Amino acid sequence: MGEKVLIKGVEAIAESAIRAGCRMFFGYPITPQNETPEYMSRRLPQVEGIFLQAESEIAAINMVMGASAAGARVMTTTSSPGFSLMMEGMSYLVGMELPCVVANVVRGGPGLGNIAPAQSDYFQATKGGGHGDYKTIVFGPSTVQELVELTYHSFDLADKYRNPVVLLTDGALGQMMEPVIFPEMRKLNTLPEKPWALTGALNREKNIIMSFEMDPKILENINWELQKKFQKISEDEVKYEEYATDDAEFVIVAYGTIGRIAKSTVKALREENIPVGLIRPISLWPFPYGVITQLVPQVEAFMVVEMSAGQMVEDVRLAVGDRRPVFFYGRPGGMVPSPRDITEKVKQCLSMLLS
Amino acid sequence: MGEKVLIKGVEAIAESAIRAGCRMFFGYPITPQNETPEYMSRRLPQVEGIFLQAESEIAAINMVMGASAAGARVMTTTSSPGFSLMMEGMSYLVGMELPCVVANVVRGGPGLGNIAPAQSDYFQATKGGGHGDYKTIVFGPSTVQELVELTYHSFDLADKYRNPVVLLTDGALGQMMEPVIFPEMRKLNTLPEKPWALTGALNREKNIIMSFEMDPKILENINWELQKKFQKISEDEVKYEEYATDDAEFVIVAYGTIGRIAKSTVKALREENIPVGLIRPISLWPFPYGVITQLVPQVEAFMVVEMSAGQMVEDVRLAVGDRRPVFFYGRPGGMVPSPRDITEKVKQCLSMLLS
Amino acid sequence: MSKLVIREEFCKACGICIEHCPPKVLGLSNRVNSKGYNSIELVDEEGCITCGFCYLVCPDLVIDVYKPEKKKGE
Amino acid sequence: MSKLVIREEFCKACGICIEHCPPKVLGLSNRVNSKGYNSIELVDEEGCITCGFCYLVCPDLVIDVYKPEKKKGE
Amino acid sequence: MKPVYLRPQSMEDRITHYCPGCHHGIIHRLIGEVIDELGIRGKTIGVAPIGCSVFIYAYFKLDFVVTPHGRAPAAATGIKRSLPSDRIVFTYQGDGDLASIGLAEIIHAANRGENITSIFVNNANYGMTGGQLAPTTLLGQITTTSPYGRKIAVDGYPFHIAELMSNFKGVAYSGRFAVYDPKKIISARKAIKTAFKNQMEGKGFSIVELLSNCPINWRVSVSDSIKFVKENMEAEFPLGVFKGGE
Amino acid sequence: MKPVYLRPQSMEDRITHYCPGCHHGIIHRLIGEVIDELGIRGKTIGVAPIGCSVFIYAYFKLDFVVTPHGRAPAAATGIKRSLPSDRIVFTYQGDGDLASIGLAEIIHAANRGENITSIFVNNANYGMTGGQLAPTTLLGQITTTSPYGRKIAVDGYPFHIAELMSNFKGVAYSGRFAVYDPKKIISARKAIKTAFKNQMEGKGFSIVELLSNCPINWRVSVSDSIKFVKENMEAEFPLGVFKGGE
Amino acid sequence: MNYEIIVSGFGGQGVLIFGEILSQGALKENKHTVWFPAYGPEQRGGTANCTIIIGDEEIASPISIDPDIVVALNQPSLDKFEPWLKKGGLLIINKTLTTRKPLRDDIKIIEIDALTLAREAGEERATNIVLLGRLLKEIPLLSVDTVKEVISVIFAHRGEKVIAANIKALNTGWNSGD
Amino acid sequence: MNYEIIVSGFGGQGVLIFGEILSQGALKENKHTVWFPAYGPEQRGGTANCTIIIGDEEIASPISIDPDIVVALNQPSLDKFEPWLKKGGLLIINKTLTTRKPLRDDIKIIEIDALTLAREAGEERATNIVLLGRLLKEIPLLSVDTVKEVISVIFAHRGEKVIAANIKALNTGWNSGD
Ligand SMILES: Cc1ncc(C[n+]2csc(CCOP(=O)(O)OP(=O)(O)O)c2C)c(N)n1
Ligand SMILES: Cc1ncc(C[n+]2csc(CCOP(=O)(O)OP(=O)(O)O)c2C)c(N)n1
Ligand code: SF4
Ligand code: SF4
Ligand code: SF4
Ligand code: SF4
Ligand code: SF4
Ligand code: SF4
Ligand SMILES: [Mg+2]
Ligand SMILES: [Mg+2]
Repeated sequence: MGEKVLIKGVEAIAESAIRAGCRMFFGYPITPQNETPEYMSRRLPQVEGIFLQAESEIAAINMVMGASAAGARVMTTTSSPGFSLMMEGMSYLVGMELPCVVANVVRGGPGLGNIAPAQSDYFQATKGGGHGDYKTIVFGPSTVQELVELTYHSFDLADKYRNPVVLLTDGALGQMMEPVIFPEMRKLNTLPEKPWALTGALNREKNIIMSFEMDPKILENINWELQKKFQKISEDEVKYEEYATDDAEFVIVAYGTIGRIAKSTVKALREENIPVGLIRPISLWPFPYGVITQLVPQVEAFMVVEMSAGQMVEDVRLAVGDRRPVFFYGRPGGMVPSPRDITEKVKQCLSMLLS
Repeated sequence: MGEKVLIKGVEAIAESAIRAGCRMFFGYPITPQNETPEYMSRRLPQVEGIFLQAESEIAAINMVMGASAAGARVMTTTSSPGFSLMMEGMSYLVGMELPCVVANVVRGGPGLGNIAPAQSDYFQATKGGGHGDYKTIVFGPSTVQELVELTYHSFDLADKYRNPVVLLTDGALGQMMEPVIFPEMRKLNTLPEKPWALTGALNREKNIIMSFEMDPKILENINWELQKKFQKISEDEVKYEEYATDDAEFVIVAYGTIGRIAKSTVKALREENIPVGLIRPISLWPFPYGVITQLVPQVEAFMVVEMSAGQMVEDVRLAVGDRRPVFFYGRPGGMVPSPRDITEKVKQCLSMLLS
Repeated sequence: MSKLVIREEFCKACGICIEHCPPKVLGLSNRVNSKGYNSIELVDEEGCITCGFCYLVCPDLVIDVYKPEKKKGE
Repeated sequence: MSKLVIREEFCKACGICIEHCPPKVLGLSNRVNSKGYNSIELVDEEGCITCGFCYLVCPDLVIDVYKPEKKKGE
Repeated sequence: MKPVYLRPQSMEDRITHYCPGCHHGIIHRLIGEVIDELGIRGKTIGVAPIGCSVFIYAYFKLDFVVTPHGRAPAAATGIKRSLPSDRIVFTYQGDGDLASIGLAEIIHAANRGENITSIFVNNANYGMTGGQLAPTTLLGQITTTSPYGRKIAVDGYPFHIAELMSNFKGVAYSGRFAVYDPKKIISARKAIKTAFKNQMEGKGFSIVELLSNCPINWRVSVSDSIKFVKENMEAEFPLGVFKGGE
Repeated sequence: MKPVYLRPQSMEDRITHYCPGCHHGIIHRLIGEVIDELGIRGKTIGVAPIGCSVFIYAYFKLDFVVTPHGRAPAAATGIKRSLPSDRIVFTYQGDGDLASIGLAEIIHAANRGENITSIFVNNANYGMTGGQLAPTTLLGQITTTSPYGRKIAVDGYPFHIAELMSNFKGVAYSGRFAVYDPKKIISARKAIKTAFKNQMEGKGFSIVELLSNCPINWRVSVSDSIKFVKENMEAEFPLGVFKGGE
Repeated sequence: MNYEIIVSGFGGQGVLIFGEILSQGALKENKHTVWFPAYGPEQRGGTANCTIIIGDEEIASPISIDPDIVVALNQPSLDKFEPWLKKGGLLIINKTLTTRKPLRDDIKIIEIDALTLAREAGEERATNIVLLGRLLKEIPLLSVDTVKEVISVIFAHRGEKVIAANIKALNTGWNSGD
Repeated sequence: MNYEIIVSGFGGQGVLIFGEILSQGALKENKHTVWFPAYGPEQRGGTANCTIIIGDEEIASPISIDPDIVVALNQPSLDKFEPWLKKGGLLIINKTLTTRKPLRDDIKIIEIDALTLAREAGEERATNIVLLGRLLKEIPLLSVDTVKEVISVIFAHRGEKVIAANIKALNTGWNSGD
């Protein structure tokens, strides 16, 4: 374990990626994630890596595609409008079974919106913003330390499943500095072998990487294989934090920046002896339906808090069914609810439940 | 009412759009919708309209943005990978409150996939493939006649709500010919006025069209205004077909091409005295949650059929809650389930219910 | 009326006009505007040749330039 | 062995090789391959000057060209 | 007193958000002057980029639309083709916007001879996002994403838009100008006027590239930024008209 | 019997899906021959476009990737920069792919002097999707989306890639060739070889534009299609080397 | 009831037009109908086929997996679609371009030397129409007059002579069974 | 407990560094800490501010809506953040660049002529550090030694002289209240 350093979220992504063995980075500037490419442009040449500023997000994701096809650990980062431009590429990457890590530091939308922190790209990241039946693993960290760990982990998962992994974070987590401990620098010779990579078909069968199959019957089978993989990921890679749920009668569900803010709400309410708990999904896909469903019998009601007009709340409703109310409190457009806002909302909901 | 003519789905879109007063079309070739731009390139010059082949789908959607900002009724059509490229533009268009009609003739995915008919862009179209909290009205027609009517209607709705409308169809409906009756040619002077359009600020205040607001507080309000509009649309614009549901104990939910196929399944099963019914959502957003929820008490189980690995099924689960099982039968990658496939599945589900 | 109308609120004290004024009659004032900048001022009204260079080079539309009308018969 | 090895299954009867053969010794055969095309054939083995033009212009890799080895002493 | 230099009528009475000494402001004013002179205020529609000048709509009394990063020429095409032919449509774009992400759109608009006007502000970096490398960044120039200086082997060569545009038959006018002294400013205004007049006369696509500064992100004083434009940028990007004249 | 013309070793023994007489097949073979000659089969990675040649991976004994429409140069960049420098990366792209949707990517790759090779097949239309207008469609040419013939006022001018590419310092080689007769084919092969050799020697970006036919979508016979290339396309698109030599 | 028909052959043999004539005729006779092509990159010289459904019931699937009728204009079509045919269905074969007999014995089979007959009718390209004539004779999907009207409209842009030749071909087909 | 601090001023006055020194110090003393800038297009000469949270509890929100401490380096900052301050909170004002007195009477207010003091310390640009010194004196967020260490590291690239001047400024600030 190294020593604790104070670092910005968006720089922590970069350093952690490098420690995970990422040596290729392609990206295009956009606030609030510019420090990631900037950090990469300084650091990668020092470790014999390549930083290249792409001419656009579309070029960036396709450069990522190329690098991944060639077997590299590769990353790009962007923010909302740029992520939208990558949707064709994301769908291709899944279809081609190419590992890579993509961070979307979400900002206020829709359209140009603004550069304030938001969580309104949840649907896009988890349901598939691109075309076709596809899934990417999506993580929503809530501290810079967690961002560091998930970034590192994402590279391994991407390789393990040959699938893109999305880090869905926001401008608040991205721009804040917190003390973190970085994992050790991964030795490059310990990275997984990629016999499928394009390296020149010398003394082996040629490798073809594509997402193309004219015959619908075959493409159907390819899709079922992908679905099996997604199923496996759903079983094995769910991550969440449970806080004070043991005896909770009211459970908040919130992720990322709001996840940590909601935690302090829970603490405050507990001090008032209100039995509130928190489920903080860490993997947004696969979504931790199970833990929420399990709580249904014990809990009076759920409340979802998001920095959006309401997106993850649908997944929570899917988990809860119609046996318990699922309240929603959200603020779109770049507003971050304060602990006090959330506390008030919880109390409102509780009084609604009583009446 | 005009006379019945035999026409391909993708050509019917074009003719119907022209009849609705669409005089601007920007598009980029992609199978299976090439006949739409081709038809437009022949027809629009005849009615003093403009057809322009854009250099890409991105250019196309931005040309649409420009034309719409200038007050024109305008359309583009594409298929899955092309629609993915339009995601940034779609998010902007909603943020800018610009009306337009976009058809996505869905094909097998993910990635390049193939050109066979599919329904695997449902999430992308209904949940928001782009970034930010946004919604577009989405229609899923199941016959060429319905395609004609919804196309025509879409232009009015788009103008009414100043919001893009998406026609979500597929290669099967797009490529088939059926007899249809077209609506009359709309007189251009009956189209709604657009005082907000950019026409040159002569003798009036300047008009600014954008989706940009740096202040999160203001952007939040803009978002809540948008959400109000979406709420209004959800209340007023839900469309669906109900078939044999009166006494149904088992209800199939399917849209578009599969909607019509499922209907024949229902007919066949009714002949065997099996009390099956069909809900065919026509507006996919707003989704007809209400009618499904109402059926819950009466129905033993639901089954969703899609040409995908399972997307709309989530909306049905949201409507049904956890009081009834929701079965799913889907075929991704360009396969179209036959009536017999569906019938078999229904019987399987029924026997599962019994056991 | 002065040859220059200076909209002090608009000035950002970039100094470009000062540099380009041929007779060097512009300078920074000690008045701070609401954006925190010391606006320029015309130091020597007489010396101004109303060449308009300051108008031309100013990025912030600070300066309008007026020429004294020639008196009839002059 | 013939000067030309013709992979008839590959031929699409486009006729380009026929047009470019300098001595005009190629023609369409009446053998239909599995794709429904009448493959070409070398009509006049002797006349072929093994110039390779047919190989060069064929889009479908149908033809390999062999030169008779000069007999020693010739 | 007779007014000799007055701020353009077509501009709003508003303090800009630009940094002190930033040339965007001068270029704005030149556009305003030309629009006034040509009397086209009520007919003109502006298309804003994403970049420091995304706020341009706030400074003009004109209809404006803010389109996605780099796509202004496509949007302008949609507008121009939808409106009566006397309407004037122009884009205002930075070097990241036009020469990087939006390269395909500007070139295709040019190649189509789209009858629009494009004002292209080349400040050798991405101003709005904090000074990253642009296609037009000079060799050796340090930016936040070329911390060791732009290297040919990594990022290739500075991108020459004005020259490139002269290759297209659809282009009526392409020239490069600067705005760092009165003479240069007057030439630039003439060029901008030509670019708008061409459109009024239906001559096709016109583009004016303007070398500009970015003292904030270059991390130099205003006067050093001007020196950099004059000495370094001009050496790489020669001024002049590359296609069309008046 | 001594073999004098044998199909390339680096090609698969497979019937192509191309229409009878389509020049894509000839161009494929030339690439195969060059790869054989340079002995780089085991080091070469191909990047396929979306277009009729999307199936190119099936015809070569090479590693291949099929990337999104128009983005081959970006993907090639990612590959090239990730691998040891002796690996050879080439894109194969049609005129819709390269000159329309993918214009920004090819130009930026060229401007960066990306050390890759680009084979550009210009058949004046979109073959795969059924013969729509391409940037390279000739004036007056009828396609399924220019049913009244390409008009300058609507679609602008035919797009000249080979000439355009010669503007970029990062470009080591740019030339235009045809493959409709033995002599032309031999020149084209030489050009392709140069384009690959340049990459082996680290000289930067090389592109070979090849005029090609599309009898099916032009709705003419194979021989008329060849006549059209020779007479009409060559008149618009002169053959020659525009930058670099051997 | 509804008839499901698959017509299949080489590209260029006019199978799509065959289907369109049927659907246009159905439209004229106010029947339900759908025409659905197998679309794909197969324009590149491969095979073409389309499905036509005609009848008095609303049409569910445009795709047929067990057609009532198959018209095979060449050998690959016979190979592919013979097995699909419904028990008791009708198989019409263009003998000129098929190299083997059908294999099934639970269907009705008609073989005609359509190319030869078309040549006799004076329009080699009307092979498809000969087969159409014969189909109409076997199963009265539509009235022959309707079909003739449709042919006149569909071939109008190619002139009277072509129309006449096609109508002759239709008659030839119709009579071929006698 | 946790302290929430907002530091605000013109761009260039070093408010971000002010905050970073605090957070780095907190890190050194193994406290919880978060530093959060107001980011925006405000780099363009406008105002800058950042929030620092320091304490012994896990930190929830990086954004403070009712800070314990506000340090206002100029008038607009005073205008904006004075109302935010928690009842009983601490307001430190750079008198050199403010034109009015604070309005609230339910908070503790300290005004220092920081620019003047910084000049005296020999480093005009250390206005921020003077204020920091005073803050540390008022509230023992961190030990002064820790902060000095941090200053030595953060200004290392600018040389010993700058470090010395800043430490002097820190002391000046610390002593300004005496
Ligand atoms: C799709 C997308 N990508 C990236 C951005 C972020 N962005 C905003 S402005 C800008 C570049 C601005 O540079 P330039 O065009 O040179 O204008 P300048 O600010 O220098 O005048 C970028 C990359 C965005 N808004 N949208
Ligand atoms: C994003 C996207 N847009 C459109 C298409 C459809 N498409 C496939 S190939 C093609 C054009 C092919 O033309 P060209 O590049 O000239 O190649 P050719 O077939 O003529 O060889 C298009 C538009 C696609 N696959 N993806
Ligand atoms: S008008 Fe000319 S002389 Fe007068 S202040 Fe301006 S620049 Fe100086
Ligand atoms: S140029 Fe304009 S902004 Fe700059 S100092 Fe002069 S008046 Fe002020
Ligand atoms: S090798 Fe030459 S002569 Fe012989 S068949 Fe071929 S083209 Fe004709
Ligand atoms: S050129 Fe090739 S494909 Fe064409 S006819 Fe000759 S051998 Fe056959
Ligand atoms: S950042 Fe640069 S370009 Fe933007 S306003 Fe400031 S100086 Fe001008
Ligand atoms: S469609 Fe045209 S380009 Fe494509 S294979 Fe056929 S002839 Fe060649
Ligand atoms: Mg710039
Ligand atoms: Mg082409």
